[in-house]
This record gives sequence, C-alpha cells and structure tokens, in this order.
Amino acid sequence: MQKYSIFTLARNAANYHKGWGLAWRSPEPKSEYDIVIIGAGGHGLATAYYLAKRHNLTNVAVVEKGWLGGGNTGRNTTIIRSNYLQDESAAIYELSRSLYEGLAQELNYNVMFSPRGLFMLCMTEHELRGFKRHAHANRLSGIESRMVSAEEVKRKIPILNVSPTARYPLLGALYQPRGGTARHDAVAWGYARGADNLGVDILQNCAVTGITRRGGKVTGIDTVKGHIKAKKVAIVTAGSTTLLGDMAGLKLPIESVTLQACVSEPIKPVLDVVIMAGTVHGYMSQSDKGELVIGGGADEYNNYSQRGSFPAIEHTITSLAELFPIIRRLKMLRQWAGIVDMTGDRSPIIGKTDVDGLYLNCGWGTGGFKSIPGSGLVFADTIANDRPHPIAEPFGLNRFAEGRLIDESIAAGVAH
Amino acid sequence: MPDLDRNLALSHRHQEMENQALGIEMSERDDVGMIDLRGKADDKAFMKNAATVLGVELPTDPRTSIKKGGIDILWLSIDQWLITTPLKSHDKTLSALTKKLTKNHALVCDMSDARSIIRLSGDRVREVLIKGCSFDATQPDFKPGTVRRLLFAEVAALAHFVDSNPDVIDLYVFRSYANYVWEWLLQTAHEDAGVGLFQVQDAPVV
Amino acid sequence: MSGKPYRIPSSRSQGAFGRLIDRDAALSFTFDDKTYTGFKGDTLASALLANGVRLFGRSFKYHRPRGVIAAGPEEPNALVSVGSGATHEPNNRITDVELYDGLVATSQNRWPSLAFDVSAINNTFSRLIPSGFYYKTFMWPAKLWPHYEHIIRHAAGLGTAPQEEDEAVYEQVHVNCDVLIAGGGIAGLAAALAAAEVGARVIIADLSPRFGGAADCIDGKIDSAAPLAWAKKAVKKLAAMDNVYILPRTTVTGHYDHNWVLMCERLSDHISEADRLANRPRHRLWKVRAKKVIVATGAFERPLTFANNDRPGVMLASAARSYATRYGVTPGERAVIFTNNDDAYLTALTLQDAGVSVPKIIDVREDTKSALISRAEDAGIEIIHSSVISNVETSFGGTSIEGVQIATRTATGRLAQPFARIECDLVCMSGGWNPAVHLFAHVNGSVRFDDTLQTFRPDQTSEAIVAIGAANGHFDLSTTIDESFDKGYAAGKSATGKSRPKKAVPPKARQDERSPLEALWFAPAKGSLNEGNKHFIDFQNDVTAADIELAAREGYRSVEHLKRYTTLGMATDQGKTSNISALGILADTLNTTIPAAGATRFRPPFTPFSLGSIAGTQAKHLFQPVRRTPIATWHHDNNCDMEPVGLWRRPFCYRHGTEDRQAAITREILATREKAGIIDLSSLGKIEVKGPDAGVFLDRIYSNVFSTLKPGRCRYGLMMNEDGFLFDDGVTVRLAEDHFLMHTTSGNADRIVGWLEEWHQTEWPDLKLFITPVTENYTQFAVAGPHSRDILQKLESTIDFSREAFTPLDYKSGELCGVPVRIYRISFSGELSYEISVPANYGLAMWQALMVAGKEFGLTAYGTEPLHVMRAEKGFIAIGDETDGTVTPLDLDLGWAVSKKKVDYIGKRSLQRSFLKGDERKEMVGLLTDDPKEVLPDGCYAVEQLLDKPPMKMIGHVSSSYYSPTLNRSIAFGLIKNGRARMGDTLQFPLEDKVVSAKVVSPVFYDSEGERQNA
Amino acid sequence: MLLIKCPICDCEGDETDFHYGGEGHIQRPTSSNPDKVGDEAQRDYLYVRKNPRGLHSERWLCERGCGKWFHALRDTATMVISKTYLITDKPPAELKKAGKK
Ligand SMILES: Cc1cc2nc3c(=O)[nH]c(=O)nc-3n(C[C@H](O)[C@H](O)[C@H](O)COP(=O)(O)OP(=O)(O)OC[C@H]3O[C@@H](n4cnc5c(N)ncnc54)[C@H](O)[C@@H]3O)c2cc1C
Ligand SMILES: NC(=O)c1ccc[n+]([C@@H]2O[C@H](COP(=O)([O-])OP(=O)(O)OC[C@H]3O[C@@H](n4cnc5c(N)ncnc54)[C@H](O)[C@@H]3O)[C@@H](O)[C@H]2O)c1
Ligand SMILES: Cc1cc2nc3c(=O)[nH]c(=O)nc-3n(C[C@H](O)[C@H](O)[C@H](O)COP(=O)(O)O)c2cc1C
Ligand SMILES: [Zn+2]
Repeated sequence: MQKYSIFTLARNAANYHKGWGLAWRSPEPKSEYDIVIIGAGGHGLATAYYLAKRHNLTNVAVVEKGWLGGGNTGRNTTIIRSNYLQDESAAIYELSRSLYEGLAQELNYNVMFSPRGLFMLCMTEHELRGFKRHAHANRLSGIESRMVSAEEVKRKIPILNVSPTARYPLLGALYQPRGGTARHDAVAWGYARGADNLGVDILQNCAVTGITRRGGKVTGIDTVKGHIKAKKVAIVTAGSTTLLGDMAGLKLPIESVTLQACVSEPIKPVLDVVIMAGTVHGYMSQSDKGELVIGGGADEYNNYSQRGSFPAIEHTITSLAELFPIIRRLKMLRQWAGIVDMTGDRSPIIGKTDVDGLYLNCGWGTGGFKSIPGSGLVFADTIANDRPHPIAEPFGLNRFAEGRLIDESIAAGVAH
Repeated sequence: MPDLDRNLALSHRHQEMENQALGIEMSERDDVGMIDLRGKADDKAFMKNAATVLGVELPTDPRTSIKKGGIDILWLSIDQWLITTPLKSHDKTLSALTKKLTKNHALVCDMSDARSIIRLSGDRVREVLIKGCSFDATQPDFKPGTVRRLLFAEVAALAHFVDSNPDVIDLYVFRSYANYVWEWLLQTAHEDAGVGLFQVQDAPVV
Repeated sequence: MSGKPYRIPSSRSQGAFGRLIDRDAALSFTFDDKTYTGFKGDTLASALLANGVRLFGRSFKYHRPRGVIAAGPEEPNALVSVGSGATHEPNNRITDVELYDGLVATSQNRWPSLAFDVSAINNTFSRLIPSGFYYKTFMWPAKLWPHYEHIIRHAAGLGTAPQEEDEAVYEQVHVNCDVLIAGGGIAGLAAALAAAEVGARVIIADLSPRFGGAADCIDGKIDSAAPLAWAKKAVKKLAAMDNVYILPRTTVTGHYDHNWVLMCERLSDHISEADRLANRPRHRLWKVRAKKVIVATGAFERPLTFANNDRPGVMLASAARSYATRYGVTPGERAVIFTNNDDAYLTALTLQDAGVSVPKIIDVREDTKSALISRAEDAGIEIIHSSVISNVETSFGGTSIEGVQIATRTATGRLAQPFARIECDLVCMSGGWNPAVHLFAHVNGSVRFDDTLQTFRPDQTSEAIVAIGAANGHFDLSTTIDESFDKGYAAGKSATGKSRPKKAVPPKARQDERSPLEALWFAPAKGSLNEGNKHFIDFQNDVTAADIELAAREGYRSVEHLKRYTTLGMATDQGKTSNISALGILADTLNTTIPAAGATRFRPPFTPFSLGSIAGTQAKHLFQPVRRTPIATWHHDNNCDMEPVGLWRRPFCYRHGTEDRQAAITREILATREKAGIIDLSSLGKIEVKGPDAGVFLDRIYSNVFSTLKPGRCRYGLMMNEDGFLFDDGVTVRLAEDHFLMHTTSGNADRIVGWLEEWHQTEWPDLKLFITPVTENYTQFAVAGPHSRDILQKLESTIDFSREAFTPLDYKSGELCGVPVRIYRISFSGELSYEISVPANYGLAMWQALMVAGKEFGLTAYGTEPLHVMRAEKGFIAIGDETDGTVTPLDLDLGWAVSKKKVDYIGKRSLQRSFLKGDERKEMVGLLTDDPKEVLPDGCYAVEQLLDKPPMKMIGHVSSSYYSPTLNRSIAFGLIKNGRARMGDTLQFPLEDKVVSAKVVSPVFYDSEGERQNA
Repeated sequence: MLLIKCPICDCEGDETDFHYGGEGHIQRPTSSNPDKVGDEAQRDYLYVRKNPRGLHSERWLCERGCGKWFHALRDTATMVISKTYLITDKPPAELKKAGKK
C-alpha cells in the first residue's frame, strides 16, 4: 500500500501527482470465496477489513450493487456519540467511538474524526430528567458524558436562542465532550483501501440477486456478474436488508423508510460543536467545508425511493430556525435522503440467522454511522468464530420473540 | 341562567381589533352553541329522528352543510355532524335531540365550549386560508355551504364557507388553540401581505 | 471611476443596448465600502461591470481572484454578501441581485481585502493541495488534527452568517393548478398561452424579474415579429386572463412526488431597504400541486476548459451578449471569442455592434459554414478554425486579462504549440449548451445523452411532467414554438379534458439553421508548464482538469466518487456550468464515453433558497401553537411559573413575593395537605365512549375490567400497548349504562383518541360505539385537602357533597353556581378531593368563585410540581416518570389492575413473553436515603457493587425523587432489578462526587390506609 | 408529497392530511385465538413486516376528511398509488400476485 503522509504528498507533488496508484482495485469476481459480504457500506467494508486484519481471513469479497459507500454511509449527517442509555447500546457505541479516535492512523487514511463535542439540548423538564438519567448511566459505564447548564451551552454555542421567551426555554444539555463527526465518505474509502490492501476483493456494480442454500446451509450468491460460491455470507445492506432477507427466506422485523438531510450554503464557522434537539426534532453541525449539515426526520411510510417528502425537512428547519434565528437568511443548498432500516425496537440486529453460514448486520436505522468501526469489529469476530461476540450478543434476532427489546427512544427522541 | 360570567377563548382580544391594518375582517362568534352528533348515516331510524328534531335531514354528502332556521348542520364524517345553534335556543335543541335519540345508537354531546369560531370575511379571505393549510381554498368548488377539515397553521381546524360576495368563512378551532390562531391571522392577513391570485394582473416586465 | 467606457451610449444602434435600464434613474450603492452608481433595472453584476469592476470574489480553496462568468443563476464565481446587520445575507450571486438605491454589497472569502488576499498564497502551494489532499495527511501526530482542522475550517466557508436576528416575515401558500410552468422564456410563454386557451388554471413562474428569457438575445422571427416583441405580446395576453397567474422573481426550486412543486418568490429583496414594508413577507414559499408540470427552464452555456480559464475577464459568450443587450454594458473593450458552436457568433456580432472590438473568433471546428458564420465574416471578424485558446495572459496578481495564446487544436493530452497571441481584455467562451433538466430529474426523471448536443436531455419519467424548449434540448426557435404550443395544449387537455379550440392558430417561427457543435473537453497549454497550469472545471470549488484525472487515477471513477472526492458540483451553483465538462474529461481519461460514465444525481433545490421561507409563518411567537387553558389569564396574573407539557402550558407552581420555586412548592403542598388546594387540570384528556358495546371495548383497551363498573362510579385504569408496556393511565367514569368518560394524561390525550379509533375501526369494527373527545369542552379542577368539602358546600349547588352522599370514587352531575358540572371524587394528591368539570367558557368564573368561597379556608392554588410530590408521597406512579416505554404494569406492582380473567386485551399476550415475565425485571420500590436531607438526583443509578471507578454494574435507577415537605425528608421511587426481593436492603448510588445510600422500602410513604382521601 | 384520495369520503389531499398506519391486513392472532398464540406468532404480528420494494398494501387514516381508516396499494419504489379500498376489505388480487413474484 502506498503510504499517505505529508512526505509522500510532497514527493508526488513534484511529479504533478502522477505517481499515485489506485486506492483500491476493481477485480473480477473469483468463483469462490470463504466469506462474501453483501453491501459495501461502512459496516460491510469495516467487517471485511477486520476479518482480514484481526482474523487473517482474506479470501473475502465485498459485493456491492453500485459504488462503494453509496448507501447511507455516503449520505448521513456523520454524528458520532456513545452517550446511549441502555447498557448494551452504550457498550457497542463506545467501543466504536473509541475506535474512531485512532482510525485515521489505523487505516492511514484521514477520516477526519473530529471529537469537537456534542450537546443534546434539554428543553422540557421531562427531557431534562431523561438526560440526567443518561448522564448517570454513562458515567457508571465509564463513558465521558455529563449534564451542563444552559449558561455553559450558550457559551459554547453563541448563536443559540436562549431567550427566556423562547418557545422552549433551554434547561441544560447532555454533553459528550468527545462526541463529534467524521468525514463520512472517507470512512468508507479508508476501510475499502485498507481491506483491499489486505487482499479483500471489493466487487462494485455487482448486485446480488439471490442467496443460494442447500439443506439449511448457505452455499453462495447469485449476482448480475454470475454465481459466486461462498462458505459464509453476511448481509450488510441497511435499507435493502428485507430484499436480501427475502432471497434467503428470512422473516425480518424491518421497515425501510427515507430519512432526510440537507445542507446550507457554506459559511464561515458559526457552530463548532454538534447539537441535537429532541423536543423540536432537529440536529445540526457545521462541516469543515462550512455547510450547516442538518438532519431531519424520517417520512413515516415505507419508501425505497431514496428521496424524501418535503414536510419532514421543513419541520426540522422550522425548528432549527427557531433555535438559531440567524440561519433564516442562510439558504438551503441541497436536500437528499437515504433508505434506513428501522427495526421493531429501533436497535440494530447483529448476529447469526437460522440459516447456517448466513449472518446479518442491519437495523442501524438512523444512527449507524457512528457504529461502523465497532460493529465491523464485533461482526467480523462473530463471523470468524461462528458465535456472537459478547458485545453483539444482546443484538440477536431472537430478542424479538422473547420481548427483550433494546429501546433507546426513552429520552432522546431522535436516535442519531 | 348561570350566575357566572361567560368568557370565550378570545374575549381578551376583542378590544385590539381597531388598530389592525388587515386585508380582511375577523371576529370571534359569541352567539352560537354547538352539538356534536354521532350516528350512522345508514341507520334510518336515527336519521329520521334527528331530522324530526332539527326540521331538516342531516346532510350526507361529504363536506356539505345545511341551514335551517338558525341552525347549521355541518357534515363531519359518515357518522358525525356538528350542529350549531343560536345560543338562546341551544339547550332546548340539545335536550330535544338527546331525548329523541335515546333509543337510537347515537351520541349527542354538548360541545358549545370546545371550539372557538373565528369569522373571516372580505374578498381576500381565501388568500389568507391558503397560507395556512394544504387545501386550496381558491378553487371554484369551494363555495357557500362547503365544510372542510384542515390542518390550519399546524392546528386542527374546520372551515365552513358561509356566504360569498363578499366571502364569509367561519374557521373553527379548538378552544385552547384560538389565541395562537388569532395571532397567526393577524400576521398573515395583514393588508400588505396580499397575494392576488388568479386575477387580472399588471403584465410583468419582459 | 466614471464607468463611462463600459456603458454603451444610448445613442448607439438606435438605442438597441440597455433595454432594461432606465438611464434617467440613477441609483447609488456600495461594494466593499466604495460607492458606485448604477441604473434602475441593473443587476448588481451589470452595475459593477459598468463601473469597470472586474474582481468580485476569491475562490474557495486557492483564493484565486475571480470575476463573473455568467449573467444568470448558474454563476459560480461572483458571490457577495448583500445587506448589513439584520439584513445581511451571504452568498448572493451578483447576477441575480437587482440593484436598488442604497444597496450594500461586500465581497467574501478574502482577508484583509479583495484585492490583496493573504490566502492567495494557497495558489502558490496548490501543487501540495490537490483534490483529497486532506485524506492523505494531517494524521501525524494524531493530537494535532484539531489544530489543523481549526485552520481548515476557518479557511473554508464563503460568506459570513448574519450576526443579528432577521426581522423579516416569511410565509407560504398552497394552491392547486392545472398546469404549472417553470420558466417564462419563449417556450414557457407559448405553453402557457396554449394551456390557458383551453381554460386550464395556469401558473407560470420565472426566477428573474422579467419574462421572455433569451428572447432578446436570439435571432429569428415568430410569425412576423421579433422574438422579444412576440414575448411582450404574449405576457400582456396572459396577464389579462383570470385563469393565469404570473409570478416573476419566483424560482421553482423543486419537483417532488405526485407533481408537488416548491417555488420561492422573493417579494422585497429588490426594493431599497427604506421602502420595504414590515408586514410584506420577504419571501413566500409556494407549494403547488399541479396536474401537469411543464419544465421550460432553458439551458446553461458551458465554459471551455483551457489554462487559466478562470481569470476575471473570461466569460460565457451568451453572458457578454446579454450584458450588452439588456444593460448596455460591455464587459471589455477588446474581445476574443472562443467557441465550438455557432451561438457565440451572435455574441461576436452583438459586441461589435456595441462598439467593442472583436478581432478574432477562435473556432474549435474545422471550416464550417452557416448563415451566422457568414454574417460574422461579412462583419469583418477573422475566424481562426481548428484552433483553441491554450492560455490566458494576465496582469500581475491575475486580476485582469492582457491577452490569449492561440494554438492548433490537438488530440487530448498532447501539448499545445501556440502560434499566435492576441491582445484582449475579454474572452467570451462557449462550449455548447446544457439543458436545465434539474426539475425534470428530481423525481425519477431519467436523462439521456444526446450526441449532437454532447449533453444530457430529458428522457423518461413516471410523473406528469414534460420539458420543452431549450430545457428539452431544442435550440431551434421553430421547433421550440411548435413543441411548446403542442405540449401546452396537451397539458391543458389532460388537466381539463378540453381540446385546443378549432380556431386557434399557433404561430410559426423560423430561424437560420446552425452548423453542428463539436465537443471539446480540454484545450492543453504549452510545454511542461501545462501540468502546473490550471484548467478550471468547477470554478467555485476550484476543481481542475488535473484533479479529475487524479481522482480517476486513484480509483474514484464512479461519477459519484469523483464528485465526492474532488467536491465537483457540490458548490452553491451545484455544477450548473461544470458537470458535463467534468464528465467529458473523466470519459477521456478512462477511455470511455460520457453516457457510460453517467451523470450525478439532481436534487432540489434548483438554486439555494432561504431557510426562513421554509419556516414560513411558523417563526418567533408563531413557531408552535401554545395551548391555553381557560384559566390562563388568571395564572398569568398570579405569577405562575408555566411549564411546557406538549403544546400546553401548565402551571408548575405560583411564586409569591420573593419565593423561589422550592419555597412555593413547599407552601402549596402544606396548604393543600393542611387546608385546601386547587389545581387546573384542564389539559387532562377526556373522551366519551358511548354505545351498547362500550364496556366490552374498554375491557379490551384497558388491562383491568370496566364492564363491571357501576353507573355513577369511577375506576382507575391502565393501558398497555401491544408490546405489553404501560403507556397511559387515568380514571374512567361510567356516566350511564352505555356511556363512559375516560380520562388520559395530558400528553397522550390526542394520541389516545386516535388509538381508540384505530382499534375500533380496524380490529373490532363490529363493536357498536362512538368515541368522541371532549377535552376542550371542559375546564377541570381538583379541589383537594381537608377543607375541600366545606368549600364546595358553601357554593350554591344541586349536588349533595356530604360524606355519606358523595363517597370516594363517586361521580355526580348537577349544577354548581348555576353551571352544569360533573364532579368526581377522585384523588391524586391523597387528600379528600373533588375533581370538578365545568364547561370551558365558565371555567374562569368558576375558578374565581371557588377562590372567593375558599378564601376563609385557606384555599391555595397549586401547580403540577406540588401535585407530583404529593402523588409520590402517596406511592402513585406518574406516566413518563415511572414508565419509559419499557416498563410493564407488573414491574410497577400494579398486578391488581392486570386482569387474569379477561380473555384478551391489548398487551396481554406480550406480557407472557419470556423476558417480560422473567426474573430479572426492574421493579418499582420506595427508597429512603440514610440521610433524610439528601435528595437522590433524578435518574441516578444504584450499583450491584461499589467499585473505585467505573465501569460498575448498574441494577436500576431512580425514577422520581423529591423532598417531601409533608414528611420532612426526602423520598424516591426506584426501578431496581428484583427490587421487591430487596426490601430492607441498602443500595449504593454513586454520584459524581459522593455515594448516597438508600434503603429499599414500600413506595407508599404517606397515609397508606387512605384515611385522608376517604375522609 | 404524496397525493392521496380517501375511498370513503373522496377527500383528496396531501399526505400531511392523512396519517400512515403501516402494513395492511396484519392479523392480530389473539383476536381469533387468544389462548394459543406462540411466541413466534406474536413476534411476527408485532414486528415482522413484508417491507417489499414494489406493491405494498398499507393503512392510511383520512385525518382531514372523514376520520376513517382505509387501505391503499402503493408502490414503494415509484410511489404510485394504484388503488384504495375499505379497511374491512380483503386483500385485492393484484397484491397476491405481486407477493408471488
Ligand atoms: C440522512 C441520514 C442521516 C444519518 N445521520 C446519521 C448520523 O448523524 N449518525 C449516525 O451514526 N448515523 C446516521 N445515519 C445512519 C447511517 O448512515 C447508517 O446507519 C449507516 O451508514 C449504515 O451503514 P451500512 O454500511 O449498514 O449501510 P449502507 O451504507 O447503506 O450500505 C449498504 C450497501 O448495500 C448495498 N446493497 C444493497 N442491496 C444490495 C444488493 N442486492 N447487492 C449488493 N449490494 C447491495 C447498497 O448499495 C449499499 O452500498 C444517517 C442516515 C441517513 C440516511
Ligand atoms: N442563446 C441563448 O442565450 C439562449 C439560451 C436559451 C435558450 N435559447 C433559445 O431561446 C428559445 C426559447 O428558449 P426557452 O424558453 O426554452 O429558454 P429561455 O432560456 O429563454 O427561458 C428559460 C427561462 O426559465 C427561467 N428559469 C430557469 N430555471 C428556472 C426555475 N427553476 N424557476 C423559474 N424560472 C426558471 C429563466 O430565468 C428563463 O427566463 C429557444 O429557441 C432556445 O433555443 C437561447
Ligand atoms: C456531511 C455531508 C455534507 C454534504 N455537503 C454537501 C455540499 O457541500 N454540497 C453538496 O452539493 N452536497 C453536499 N452533500 C450532499 C451530497 O451532495 C449528496 O446529496 C448526498 O451525499 C446524497 O447523495 P445523492 O444526492 O447523490 O443521492 C453533503 C452530504 C453530506 C452527508
Ligand atoms: Zn375520508
């Protein structure tokens, strides 16, 4: 792998950057792999990377119907945090967040993880109580997270409207100092480059059309480029999970809906932290390029169109314009949507399925960008050893029959 | 008659209207009682009994209303009507209905205090309405007699087209929202905020 | 600067130039604090150009000096801030800003000044910062990244956000129409005439202040009229029709599912600030549902790709033409035209006519013939065929052009050998035209590559939308006219059912034929310098041809990867001028074709529009409704702290004099416990359920039984969702045999009406009953405390309040003070208590009457917080505190209200699932801290075992916690794993700075026998 | 922004005038057989959804019209609503056909 650094950059500059090679190959599919991962989003790519890196499993393909990173990984609002309430969630998200801290170095690809601090605003007494509970739980699980006063929030976010006559007076915030954002595309590209370099084949433009089984065991996949044999197959396709599940006869507690986002035109820095406001359903950060990155709600109806309806984004902007009155004269530059996979309890599913050799990682819904490294790590371990990694174990499919739901909706409202 | 004062949702706002530069006229109606009537349109006995008391058949065409004497009967659903009565005869109508319908599968509820009725009148009422709801009130088929439920300014509401030339439209909102809707109307109905839709216009620059 | 040399005299060519400006109406404005003069009708661009200003901004990354290249919404470079203070707005294209007197414009992204920008040094180091450089560096040492990032953040961004709050109002309107036409050029006007003629309701919107589009810049005739004259007539005709609505300054920003269209109308941005009306909306967002949408948005000219093509003075050929024609401005004195098509010849002719010297046209094509080309030749303009501009020579600092180098056209990649140099101060380029397909493509509309035009044009769609004219790839006037009338009639017909009237004769147009264009994606510069030279593709984001090659070399080959790696097309212009050129270069690099490479996805909005208009009227005091109870004015007058609960404002507590909240709460509790208190409970949900099956229905809704309740009696009930989790509670009253009244929590009131209707309609439609919410019809108060009976007995009433006649859980109706009331003897405070339900319009007067009557008994108004403390003292749960969506009634020890007998009710089956009936449940218990003064913080956790530091295993949390003035100590509820088995145990709650220990006890802290409420 | 028409009262309007109620025709097992519902059947009822890419039967509430629930057949990829029908109606034939594909 060509090393990336300021020195190689300078060396290549001399030659007008003609010396750079491919970040990843575009190989033809082999007829057989030990493991096939369906879906080259962040989760699929990270899984492949850790299979190769930590388990020495390199006869692996990641099969992608379009361009790698083109799913939700390439279209999310990039919020990273781990201040979740339930122990199971806190464990996996904090594992993930801590991996983000060293990810650029691990991958030798600057994913621009920016732990610039994240505020979840409390605007009702009820919300305040809920977040206090979060803070206590987080502290006892060893996650750096605490309540801060309205004054402290205002100091960090001067553009916030804290007028006592505001519709919802600010009562404080749950603050995670090392929550933040990362450059979403770079996470996919960094893992892709890392995995490719370790020998993983990334097969783009190769939609999976079938999952073949014999006697309750998986045998391979059909793709638009032909059949590929595999000993193990993992479905990591987010919004398309049901369609892949149907190919393997899985019954899944999943619905696909569109989640929306938009950006403003770029402006000079006005917001140096990430804010989330559950009461009014809005969240916002400012990217390094200067756009305000605004996350909206999901449309309620099942939707595979990757474009959303206007009311959801309107609702969010209306709220944010109230919290940050100065944005009224800024302009919306682009809006888009992704197809998110919502489970019955809004928590992910990671683990084995009833089909031997078939694994599932999905249900990250509106909040799985932050979990890419952690999920990849525990999922790779689960596949390699054919048993759930302890952190993944509570997220098995069986929880829905048992009623052992992992419900995070308690105070946050939004789950990003 | 009760010994206590009656306070409408907007009683505290009646004063301020003089200084407003609005493109329409608006006021709160304070002379009506309301009855929520439930029963099935295909229940002949119910329909007949209701008609006997009210002196007119309940309207069954969606989004229509019927006027009889001082009473307006507004279609709300296939099994629901809103009856507005002159306040002074309200109790009489209410008890007559209740009594007549005891044997029917029906529900008669006095809802005189649940809603506030804001009467909007003038040529630009429709323009104001389209600022608040996704229903296009400028369409020709929105005419006197029409009743339409709305999400108006994010508030559940009902518009009853009372009269035209000039347009008179009663906007019904639940009592607790009335003050907000009133404020909302003060802003959007301002005389400087006119739209002038689908009229002969001055030709723009070419 | 007088600006004289650049404003074409009105006398020239019989006044052919400057048709939009009023030379008698001079306007004064400032740009970067310098005052200039322009005319009414100018855009900020034309006015500044007329004043000789060429430098408008600095590019995003390299901070290169930039001029203006376009004359319309596609402008990538010339962005400025307009306004100041509360009206400051960043990132306005000067091409779209209409001039008004007193306009204040400021350049952006430069420091300390536009002419001298320190960051321009980036240009010198540009070789170190190609596309994606940041992915390759700033990684070591890791902890320095925040510093690098800080620098990057401050270097990026364009304008600054306003510092002051916007005072303008915004609004929205919703309308339906038969035919919506986006774009008011010849095509749009023609379609509007046709559709209106068959009686359709037509809306036609154009983003500019005027209609006619390119009509004043094209040749040809419509019938016998010049295109502009025809357009004028057409607009007059449309304006006189009452089925047509014409909207200037209105951008169609997006097309959404089912032909729902969003448009942003700007009503006051063009008016001088002093003349703006405070109540006239600044922007109005139109939400239009159209039966048919016609996209007549025209086309954008493509720049050509040559070294230093971004220098101020390089401009699109059509832009130069329109500045001259419309505003009487010549952007230079000596112009060279560089083109691969005929259209730019019109520019050459126009400029020459305007007095600009046009020495040469550099045409990429071999010797081509057409009427237009002959006209240029006849006018004495030299045409150099098969050639390109290979580089641009500039003054020091690159802020103006001195000349261009001309080379023979070579195959891509080969170096150029310039054979000539031409002096000039203006370069007009034309690389062909890209139809503005954006709106067509927003919903499912596909585009296909057209080999003749070398660009994408509309193809298939599932929506009722069509494109016409230039937006559909038609650049010939007669085709445009024919098509626009045809499609206009067809749209009108599909919407109204009416056909084109027999006597209608659409006009015929004719225009000289053009010779075809020839694609040119890259013109190399000279020698090895070529690689260092910058061939700009995306001007605003500083993406060069070399960046595209680099991305392709590194494997970012999908157009979407290319876009994201280089940021191509992601700037405020969204690649209107750049996307196709980039594809051309990508295709050349990868040795493939443009259609194989594909286009990136089109997304709304067409051009950026204000976030304020999206909020519309819902801003400031109108942001969200505030629901007021009938007692609101009294609360206000009595210094009540109101608390938002959903949309309601509820009294939290009332502060007397200098009291703080805690003192007020304590006072209100003690008064209620010792004397009497009154609380406004109006927001509680009230739902009537009536019919022969009402009892059966409620049995299925609630976990306990209601069919056995006697008329005139009340019962507390629990509602689970189908998952078995508790989600609401409240008292239900049996008003009569077949008639119930349910109470719900305030927050759930509306939801539960919907919940009941849904179950009734979808699962049990055979049950005979009606559900009617009556929440708003009644004000409800609780009068509680030992004196409550005395107070009620003092008032005139038909109801017997005596202890014997009105027993706990009784319901009675009658009159109080002459008003019909419903009264329930129920208690959430634990005191003797009556809940009184009064018709809302009498609520305030009733409250006041009670206050008067209660005065001698010490009646005190109390808020929701004192109520919460009192209910906790009594061991009552509160929805939202003890429940969080994961708690079952059994967890809360409410098993007595979970029927075992009833066959089926909502949630019953789910309660039997292994995890819900498992032995690891968190159970509700009371908690008493060892130190009675210590109040456990809300939401803190108990741990299995106390360790030095986290992580520690948590066994449960505090769900409610208060200081109880009644007991003069702290009390709390906890949801603790196996809590009921831990009675008497002491638990440890590690807080940030200390550990609090508390004993597990019964959750009923006060009057466990209920003597007080039964008094 | 979907345009929806209620089959009961003919009210036509934006999706915001209606309320989405999820997949249609889901049988509540305990309604017919309260005593014999296995954990899996209950799970399927509560959580498992068809979630097809294509024809989808779903419930909508006519919130600003008659207040009644009804069914719609909508394509989840194109958004085309091909049919609306009563809440008590059986699944239409085209839905079964689409399911088989
Ligand atoms: C608007 C929006 C905002 C969000 N904001 C946040 C946020 O702030 N923070 C956060 O943590 N999360 C956020 N999320 C969620 C987050 O983006 C996702 O949870 C995460 O990206 C999921 O990653 P993935 O790898 O599982 O899926 P994806 O990135 O979607 O990858 C799945 C891949 O599978 C491929 N695929 C599908 N079908 C097939 C097939 N048949 N054959 C082959 N390949 C196939 C797809 O093409 C796709 O590339 C947001 C999501 C959206 C849409
Ligand atoms: N040479 C030129 O300058 C030029 C450019 C385009 C078209 N033409 C010719 O002019 C004739 C008529 O062309 P046409 O009417 O198709 O195009 P046009 O360019 O004349 O008109 C398009 C109009 O649409 C408006 N518009 C664009 N996007 C919009 C949006 N999103 N919302 C609202 N308005 C929007 C523009 O302001 C413009 O007025 C054709 O014969 C064509 O060949 C010439
Ligand atoms: C964090 C983030 C920042 C973005 N910033 C921009 C931007 O500055 N300009 C832009 O045009 N799009 C921006 N986008 C949106 C993308 O252009 C694109 O719309 C999104 O990734 C979805 O892809 P699609 O529109 O191709 O479906 C951004 C997206 C994300 C996730
Ligand atoms: Zn209906």
